[in-house]
Amino acid sequence: MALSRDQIAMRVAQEFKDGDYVNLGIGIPTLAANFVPEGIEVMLQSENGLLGMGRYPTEDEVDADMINAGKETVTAINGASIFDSAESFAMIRGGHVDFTVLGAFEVDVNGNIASWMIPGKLVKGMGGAMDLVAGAKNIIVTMTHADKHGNSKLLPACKLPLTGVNCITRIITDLAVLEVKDGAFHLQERAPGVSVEEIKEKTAGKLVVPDNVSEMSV
Amino acid sequence: MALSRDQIAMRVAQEFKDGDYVNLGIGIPTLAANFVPEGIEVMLQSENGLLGMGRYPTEDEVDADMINAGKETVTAINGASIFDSAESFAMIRGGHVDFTVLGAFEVDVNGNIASWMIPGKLVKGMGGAMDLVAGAKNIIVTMTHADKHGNSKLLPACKLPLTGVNCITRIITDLAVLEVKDGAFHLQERAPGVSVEEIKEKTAGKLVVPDNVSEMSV
Amino acid sequence: MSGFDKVVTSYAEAMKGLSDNMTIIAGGFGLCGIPEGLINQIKSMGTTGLTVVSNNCGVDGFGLGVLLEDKQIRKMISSYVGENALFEKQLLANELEVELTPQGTLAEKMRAGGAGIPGFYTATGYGTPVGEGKDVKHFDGRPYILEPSITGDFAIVKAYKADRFGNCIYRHTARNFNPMAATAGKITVVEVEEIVEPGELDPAHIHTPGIYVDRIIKGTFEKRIERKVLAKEER
Amino acid sequence: MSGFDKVVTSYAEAMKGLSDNMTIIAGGFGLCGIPEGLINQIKSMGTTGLTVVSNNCGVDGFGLGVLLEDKQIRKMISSYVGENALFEKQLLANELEVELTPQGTLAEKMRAGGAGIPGFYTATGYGTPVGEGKDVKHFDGRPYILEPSITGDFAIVKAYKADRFGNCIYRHTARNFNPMAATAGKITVVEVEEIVEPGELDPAHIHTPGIYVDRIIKGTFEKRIERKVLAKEER
Repeated sequence: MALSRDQIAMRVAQEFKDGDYVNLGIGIPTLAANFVPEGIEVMLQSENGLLGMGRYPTEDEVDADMINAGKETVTAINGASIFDSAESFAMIRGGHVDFTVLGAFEVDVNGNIASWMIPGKLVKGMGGAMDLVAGAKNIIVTMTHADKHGNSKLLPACKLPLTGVNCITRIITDLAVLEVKDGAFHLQERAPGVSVEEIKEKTAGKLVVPDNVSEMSV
Repeated sequence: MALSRDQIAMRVAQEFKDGDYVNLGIGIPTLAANFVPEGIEVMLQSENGLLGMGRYPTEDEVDADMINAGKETVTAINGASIFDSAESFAMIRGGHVDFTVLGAFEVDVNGNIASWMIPGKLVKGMGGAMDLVAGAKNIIVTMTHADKHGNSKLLPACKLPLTGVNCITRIITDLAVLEVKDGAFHLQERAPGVSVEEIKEKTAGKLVVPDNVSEMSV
Repeated sequence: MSGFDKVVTSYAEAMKGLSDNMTIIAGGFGLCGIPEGLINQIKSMGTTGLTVVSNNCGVDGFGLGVLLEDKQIRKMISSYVGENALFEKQLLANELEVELTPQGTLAEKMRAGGAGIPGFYTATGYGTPVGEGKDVKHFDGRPYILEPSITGDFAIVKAYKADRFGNCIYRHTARNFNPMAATAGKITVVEVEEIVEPGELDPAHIHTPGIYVDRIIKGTFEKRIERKVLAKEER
Repeated sequence: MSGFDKVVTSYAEAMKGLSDNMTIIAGGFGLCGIPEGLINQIKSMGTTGLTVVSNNCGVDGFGLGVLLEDKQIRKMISSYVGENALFEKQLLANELEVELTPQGTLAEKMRAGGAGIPGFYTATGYGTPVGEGKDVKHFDGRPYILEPSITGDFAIVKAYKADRFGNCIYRHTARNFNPMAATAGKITVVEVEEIVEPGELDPAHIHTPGIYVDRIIKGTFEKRIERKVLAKEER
């Protein structure tokens, strides 16, 4: 069965290594912070200028001057640091953030990603997404494998305006974990109970399937 | 009579306006800080990373962590700020420092300056001089009008490797105050008792002399 | 050091010299760390044809959003806009131009503008609509685009505390774009919560050295919260 | 947060992985704010063929100058060198290469290297020997040269205090090149006067966020003064 949002987040969190600095996008990526495995510590970077983002505040702790990149009220952990936005993106663009997790509309077999603009709809902007995909060492894209009409989001070539080129190497969807390399999606894991056939059917771009595809443990 | 080092510094200090941020090079420029006119306040920038440089320390105040760009022990005034070298040169290169005063080997009629390298002699480096001449809003060069052999330092074209091009507009020597514009040195003031003829004689580059050349008041 | 006392006592004095068609660089991220009083002063001055460089454009009726009400803004340079209905309306009616700029590129453009760096290369935006028409150069085999820097006629900044010399510190994440904005204005105006005497702020911990600041005014702030989210046990 | 505890207890561990022909970026200005113990460790390791990026090269027998004694440095990238006789001797004997770089350009090259900016334009050095062979581009009619950024295999940094997560603060003008150096090393090692627990340093006043730092070691420092000048009444 397709994974729930929480299950996708859980699978994402299994990618983290102890000591990773991680930037989590809005939506499913943010949920990953709730599922960091036992014995692993990660530190969250928020691109408005906070390293060591903590939990949401209690009513007493709410402070208009302390927000995250999603403009939500937050707290900071002991040992956090706060800096300006140029410094924050120096960290991101300089490759100091170990992991970025973000959503997308489409990813293609060349690791191109489209995530910010649908022509004809009002364009609100890319925020920090273009910087993140161009800068982070490892990027994981989380999204549903297909849209609500059943159209694949894993394409031979992105159709929407791009956020970045040749930058995505790993995708975690509600159906599968895939690596992107050599012009193809390489299936690595499938969601429990999801068949390789369903994944094939919902992957429009070239898919390489190994002999054995293990089930994710979520 | 030719001005003393202190007198040159005194004349330089007359250029300062109240509220100017000033960077003073090593040698005569540094002396200018001793002659800031009554009612005028300037703030000294030291390019290693100090705005609001104060006097030299007493024995008790000496601190190895508090030095100026000349690597001398210094103090900071109340209201000083300390920053890293990138920020310091952002101030300089971004044109935020109002005034830079520095020495030179040669200046020419196009405002080019040579101040860091004499071929054949050991080259120690340009330090911050190239940044300062490229960045400051107003630059004053202080030097003796001629070298000890009597050779002019105000040339048709610099002979030594340059520190910067088209950047010098004002020169204060032991003999004169000159503006550099339109491919010529424009004589503005002469040192007390120094004749226009002597200045002409010691200026190798094109010199424009107005009908009346007032004496400096130092 | 009277020549360095930058405190002004009226908003009119703080924004003196602002005129139509100027470029204003504004600090702030969303509604966090915005110079509320300076924005309201611009509204009351009625200046029009403005280009405003700011990560966002406020919300309806608050922050930079108030400058939309009388169509004072001609162009926004931002990374994310449209949190307000009026913005969307003016955009769709072609009454407002938007130059969308990646957030990190925007921050770096302001810093570069203030630092005398006219342009820099970045991988951000290469191969996307942002990179179209821009110079491309390869370094170590990877393509980068040339981004020009930004400066403004005015910079409007919100700080926590400033001394009379203009040395500023910011509070928490209200820092965001403010320090870069402060460096990039021909005239930089800082609205602060508290003015202190020189020497009261630790020289080693000044966020914006006074050299960048032309005018300081003490403001009062509503500090509206855009998205109040509480810890689970509090919901 | 054990994964973020960066404290090491021996200099050998601090400089582990350094090998011949690597590039080291070093903080410090003259003898102020230099990682004395890390430099001595490099000397004792005997690593050779090093490229060292630092504003200066110490003096005879102290600071980076000690690496000259066994000819460990192949190339210096600096703005001002030669305060030591041994340096001059090796330079004249062609045993040492020097790439002179304007001080502000050097600082900006380190910052750019750490920030993922492969190159930037600057007016500094245009029309001088520094600009020779470099790309020139005009912005608003003024010529600028393209300067590539610098990164190193190691960065060696001297800070005042650091917490276990690597958040650092610097003392007075011992800050100088250290924060930029810290961002530009593949492995960044910081030698500090005092190690504190996370939470002891104010998050708003961290000079180098821990994300840039790989290893921290507590050192003891001689802090030699290059030019002790006293107020007149004390002379």
